[in-house]
Amino acid sequence: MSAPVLLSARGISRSFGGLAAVQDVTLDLRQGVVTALAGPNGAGKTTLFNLITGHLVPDSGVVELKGQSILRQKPHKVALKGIARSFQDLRLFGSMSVYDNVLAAIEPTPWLWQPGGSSGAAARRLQVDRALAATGLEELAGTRAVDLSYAETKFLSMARIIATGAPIWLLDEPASGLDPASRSRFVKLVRDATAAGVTVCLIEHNLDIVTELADRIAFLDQGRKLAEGTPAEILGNAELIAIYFGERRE
Amino acid sequence: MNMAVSVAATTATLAPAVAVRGLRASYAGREVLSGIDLDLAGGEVLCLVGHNGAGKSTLLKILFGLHPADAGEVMLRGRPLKPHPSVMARDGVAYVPEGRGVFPGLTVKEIFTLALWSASLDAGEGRARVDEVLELLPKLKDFWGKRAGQLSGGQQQMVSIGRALLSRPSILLLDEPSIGLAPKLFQDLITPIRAIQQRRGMSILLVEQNVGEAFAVSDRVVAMKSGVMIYEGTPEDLRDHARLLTLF
Amino acid sequence: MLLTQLAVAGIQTGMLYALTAAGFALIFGATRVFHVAHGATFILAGYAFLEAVQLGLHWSLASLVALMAAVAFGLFMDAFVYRPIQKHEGSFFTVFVASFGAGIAMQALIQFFFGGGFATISVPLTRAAQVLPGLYVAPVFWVALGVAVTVFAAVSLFLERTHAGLGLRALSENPELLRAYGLSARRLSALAFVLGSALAVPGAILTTVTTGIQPADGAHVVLVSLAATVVGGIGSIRGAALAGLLLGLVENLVVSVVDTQWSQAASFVVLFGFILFRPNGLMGRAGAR
Amino acid sequence: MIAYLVNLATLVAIFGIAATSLNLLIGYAGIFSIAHAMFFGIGAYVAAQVALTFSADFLLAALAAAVAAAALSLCLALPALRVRGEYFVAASLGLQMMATTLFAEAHGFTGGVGGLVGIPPARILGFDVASPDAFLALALVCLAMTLLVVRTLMRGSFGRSLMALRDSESAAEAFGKDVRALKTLVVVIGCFFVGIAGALFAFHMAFVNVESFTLEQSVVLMAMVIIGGAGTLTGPIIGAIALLSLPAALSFLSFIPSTEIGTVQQFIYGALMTLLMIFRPSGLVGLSRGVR
Amino acid sequence: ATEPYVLGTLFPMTGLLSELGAIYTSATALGLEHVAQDKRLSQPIVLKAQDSQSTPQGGAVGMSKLANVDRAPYVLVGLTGVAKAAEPIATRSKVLMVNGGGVGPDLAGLSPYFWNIIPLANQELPTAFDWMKRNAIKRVVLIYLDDPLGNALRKGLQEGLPAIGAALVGEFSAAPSAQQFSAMIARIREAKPDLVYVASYGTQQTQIFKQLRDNGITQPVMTYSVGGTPSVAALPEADGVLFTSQVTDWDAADPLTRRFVDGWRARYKDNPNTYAQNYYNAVLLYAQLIERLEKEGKPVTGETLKEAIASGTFDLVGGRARFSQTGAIDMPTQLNRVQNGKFEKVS
Ligand SMILES: Nc1ncnc2c1ncn2[C@@H]1O[C@H](COP(=O)(O)OP(=O)(O)OP(=O)(O)O)[C@@H](O)[C@H]1O
Ligand SMILES: Nc1ncnc2c1ncn2[C@@H]1O[C@H](COP(=O)(O)OP(=O)(O)OP(=O)(O)O)[C@@H](O)[C@H]1O
Ligand SMILES: [Mg+2]
Ligand SMILES: [Mg+2]
Repeated sequence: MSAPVLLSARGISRSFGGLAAVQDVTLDLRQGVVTALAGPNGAGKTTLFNLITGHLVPDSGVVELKGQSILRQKPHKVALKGIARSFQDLRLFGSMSVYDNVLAAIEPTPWLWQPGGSSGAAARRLQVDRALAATGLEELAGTRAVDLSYAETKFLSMARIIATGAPIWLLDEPASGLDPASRSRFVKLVRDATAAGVTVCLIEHNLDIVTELADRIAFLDQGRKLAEGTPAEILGNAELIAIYFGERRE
Repeated sequence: MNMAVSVAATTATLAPAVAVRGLRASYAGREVLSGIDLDLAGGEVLCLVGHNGAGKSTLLKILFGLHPADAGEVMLRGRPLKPHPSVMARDGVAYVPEGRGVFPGLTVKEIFTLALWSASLDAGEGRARVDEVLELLPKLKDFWGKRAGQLSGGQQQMVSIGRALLSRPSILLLDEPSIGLAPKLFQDLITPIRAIQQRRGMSILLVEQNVGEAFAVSDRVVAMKSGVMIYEGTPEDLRDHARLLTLF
Repeated sequence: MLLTQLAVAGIQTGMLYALTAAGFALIFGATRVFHVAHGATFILAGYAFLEAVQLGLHWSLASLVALMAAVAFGLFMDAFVYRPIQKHEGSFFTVFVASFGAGIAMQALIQFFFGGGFATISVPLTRAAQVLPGLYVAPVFWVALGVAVTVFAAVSLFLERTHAGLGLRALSENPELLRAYGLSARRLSALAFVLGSALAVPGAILTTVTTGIQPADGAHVVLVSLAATVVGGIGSIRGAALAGLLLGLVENLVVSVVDTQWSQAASFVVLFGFILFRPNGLMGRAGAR
Repeated sequence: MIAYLVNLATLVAIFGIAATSLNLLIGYAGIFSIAHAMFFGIGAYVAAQVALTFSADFLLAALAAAVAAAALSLCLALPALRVRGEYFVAASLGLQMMATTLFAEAHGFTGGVGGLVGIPPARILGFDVASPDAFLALALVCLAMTLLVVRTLMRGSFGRSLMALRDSESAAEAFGKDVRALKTLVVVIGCFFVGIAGALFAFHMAFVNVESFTLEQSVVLMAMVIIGGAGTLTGPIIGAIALLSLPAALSFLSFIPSTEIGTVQQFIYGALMTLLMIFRPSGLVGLSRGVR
Repeated sequence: ATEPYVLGTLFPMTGLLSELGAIYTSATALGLEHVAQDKRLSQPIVLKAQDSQSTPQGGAVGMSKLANVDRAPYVLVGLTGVAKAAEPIATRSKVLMVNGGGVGPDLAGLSPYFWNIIPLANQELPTAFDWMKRNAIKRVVLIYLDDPLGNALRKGLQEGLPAIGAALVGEFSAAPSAQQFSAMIARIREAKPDLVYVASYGTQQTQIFKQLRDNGITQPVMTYSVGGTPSVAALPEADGVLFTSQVTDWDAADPLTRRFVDGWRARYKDNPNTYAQNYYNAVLLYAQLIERLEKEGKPVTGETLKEAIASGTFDLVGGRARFSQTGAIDMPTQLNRVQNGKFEKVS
């Protein structure tokens, strides 16, 4: 709990038409800590991510990165400040190779050439190689993203994030639909990252993964944060369990 | 659980609801199913598990006529046929695809109307069916007039399953309905399905990665690996994790 | 009086645009095919009508001939050009180029058989009479109005009363999923082409008798249709029709303030402005994601 | 015959540049413009005016043409930033139609429908490059330069960013891509090169008028890209060769009666275009899948 | 020479003006047939046709092929815009061009290799003014296509009308692709003209005639030689349209005219028009030029043809003709009217 707060969203709200998708939610992400966002479908988890990264603009509230407001900044600006995210529906660069997917993710300037000259380029290539090695995609470096299998696309989505070297990761259901073997590989990826000091916010419905990875759980329902605490606290809360798992949980 | 099995056993007819023999299939020349033999008995819930890319979804697509088989035979209630979506739909098969099986721009109501149309139900009968499904999934009423694209993932999945039940299928093909669903929602979905399955003796072929939840409602489990079947047994046999992991 | 006169002209032009544009919009809305050969459908219908009349058929039979020609061409394009391309995952522009090529070929074919000149038939319907001092209205104005209203009523009724309209909307969103629902995407797409092509027919016939047609007219028809489809909001047939009417009105009314050679460009200024400031069109839903 | 082929080759080089530049927009950035002829025209008119009123030096005229086209391309970038897909197609269509009317009406600058005649032969730093062979060489050099630049850019980070943007705009943004800057830049670069092509065209034809810069021309340029293979380096050139030599080759078919030659050629031309798309939907050199 | 002589044509076979291309081609074919029957040349003339697609670019490409591949020393061209685009290429390759269709006044003196066998539009206007003066026309409205031709006619009217006590009370320019004129006509009616002068061509011209009448314009409608296109005659609404043209007398008794007119009627079951006459003449001119050069023992090239055409007089349908220094033909003009689907001479 002593780790410094890196990213903090305070009192943010956003509604679509009449629907309050996120209401007055406050969330602090601390360095090296894995925070899981849990809650039923439609609770506003993805929306919360979008509000942090600038893909959506909050109706009210503040978002601060290391004490500086990043409110109303364009997504690319937010990204360059060190927040990397994945999408629930992946959004890979389908027509590009696995290698280029990762490389493109870590070339920040919009201009014709990247800064840093050939040494910068070499450094980036090294980063890509590391990310591919970590996700087990080296063999597939030349394959186009659309030709990947399901699990591979999930790992490519992770490789893009790993390569950025961003200190903050926002992961939206990164392991859904993975088979058990792939799941454990995924868990290891996140473990390694947090060990290196990366701050992670994870949306995940699979409880095994959440209990395995999360240091804290924030529980959202109908746009509101109902509770936040250690996994033990949250899982011990019968009310939340009822909302989340229904009665039939042994 | 045991009771469920016995119900399934009594309603099972002689010919399996769906039978597959020697099925092979490929994408762009790469074989992904290499000789599958599978029976789905009448009134049975069969859970199909396997690692990512094992070919589970492909098998379901072939059964509904969405992907051509290279070789092999598909039999519906003992009768061989070449699957085609409209034929299968008419013969009481419903398919819930992987991912979000809804049209984002259509309202829930419209999606249901569309499903009634594909089942060629007249207005009166259609209304009764809709009421029936709304009774099973009462939450649907909350977003009845909303565009499906604006619903959350779980809500969309609910719509997708709801519309599949509309035709009162005797065979239901469910492809990973739990993806992206909170455990409660999955329960909310699978419990009523299990209920009408037992009431009506519907056969379900369920593909799932979330084995814990899925096994609880299954009568039989089949595991696939790289396009072939490698295991068949009861959920109880596979309950313990270690046994399961060796399969993958 | 000038303004009234221009408005009358604008409504008449607009009605024809509305009919044609609605056809294009219906096809585009349902199948996402940029059917630029719609222009060829239009001239084909016009020439078929003309030829049938010249062979001595009654105008009603001739209209039927035109209808059959248009529908046949639409179905041909769907089955033999677009479907194979879509099967190969051809992109939006692949379809565009194929359609464009087919349009050229069809135009050449028509020219080969009917000559490249302008063709029309003279009917008393197009003779304007003074209805008010300084206001000339031709009977064809009322015919256009009547036909447009009837056809729209019929098409709207069909799309709303039957499930076809719903099916077409679903088709536009995800043809593959439609199959998972046990519906035939193929048949719905054919339906879109039948209806869309048929919608080009009344406009083609009326144009043939009022301004006359020539094989090269297709391009203009498509331009207007495309503009109306977008201004109206992609996916909305009613929007496209309204926009067609609007474009016709603009084209004619601007003549009272600017020189005549700018009248066409005015429509495209409207188009451009709409896209910049109201990208969802008159009636469309979210276009810019 | 040689002279004829030289002429054809020159046109291929010119349209090759134009198509390559359009490919930047269509193939790499997913900006589906059908207003490219407008910028081709701006380049041609500016070069012609420079040559007519100031100096027949090609370098000067081409530079002026390219800069003018690039500067005016901002009116294409504007809708590109706001809308996508079919909506952008329609926006560019509107732009193209307005430009066509302006070209026909701005007599002072474009000579109206009558066009600009008597464009002097091109010179470079005092050397005459007007002979067909020399001019072909010039056009080929320009083409080579364009290809080199496009290749370098597209194999580099810029190209990757564009393609990322094309495949998923929101994901590209989430990885730090400034969508506005990238789109504007690619539109400007694309129009810069088509401006050069326009300058070559003006000098080559020694006559320019609005008919060469209409919507049909835009569509033909687009067809070159698609038929050759969008998003590939050689595709647009192959497309330019195909679409320019096809009518030329058809005109050698001696069995067509001279009164029908035009319609028969047009028919074959259109039908081949369609057949090509049916059997090679990704273009002659394209990959097995579509652009999107 | 043992090689056949080559006659090139660069006509609009497709595009907006393909109807004209068809007439030009028919006339050329008839001319070639008659020249072949005469057997006065040592070698036959072969035809090489190129489609200009009615566009300048098509014209330039086509001319390049005619000049460089087909090696045609003599090429017939047809439209003002196309001719102007093809001219630099032809001049560079020293190919003689003969225009029988384009009437833009700036085609005069375009190049030493460019010759017009058709009176240019401004040469027709005096005849029009004569008629207007006689019929006390005071208010004239002009519909024109904003191209060199339309603008030349506009200038001609602006300058010429005051001299006969009339005025141009309205000028309406049509975009080349425009097809709907009811709005324009509404404004024309407001101008209360005594006469509407139309300076467009092709399909558009015909559409304007039809829509003028349909929209209640009963005043006389006048145009230049393009009024003599068959589709104009075929249009019931064009009945009464006046147009100027070079003097044509299909009933003249001279053998050249008879052979042309009878030949045309036999072959195409119709009366010829002035375009047909011009291109037929252009073929006769080629044959006569070759004959002269053969006699003088000179080769037939663009250069020799150019010298021969500048110096001689030629027997053509319509009379003996010679060319002015600027490459324009001098021919008397007349006023015609469309009546019952036929063209009739008015004065
Ligand atoms: N663009 C939008 N327009 C309208 N409503 C939206 C939009 N995006 C989200 N919503 C609504 O906001 C609510 C929260 O959606 P959100 O996607 O954040 O849920 P979630 O917690 O991520 O759920 P899931 O676990 O199913 O992904 C939902 O009710 C959804 O329908
Ligand atoms: N449309 C396609 N084109 C090419 N290959 C495909 C396609 N769909 C699936 N595949 C490949 O076929 C194989 C089997 O895929 P399938 O979707 O049936 O697997 P699955 O068992 O359902 O896996 P998952 O658990 O990831 O859903 C995989 O290797 C996959 O990459
Ligand atoms: Mg979500
Ligand atoms: Mg699957």
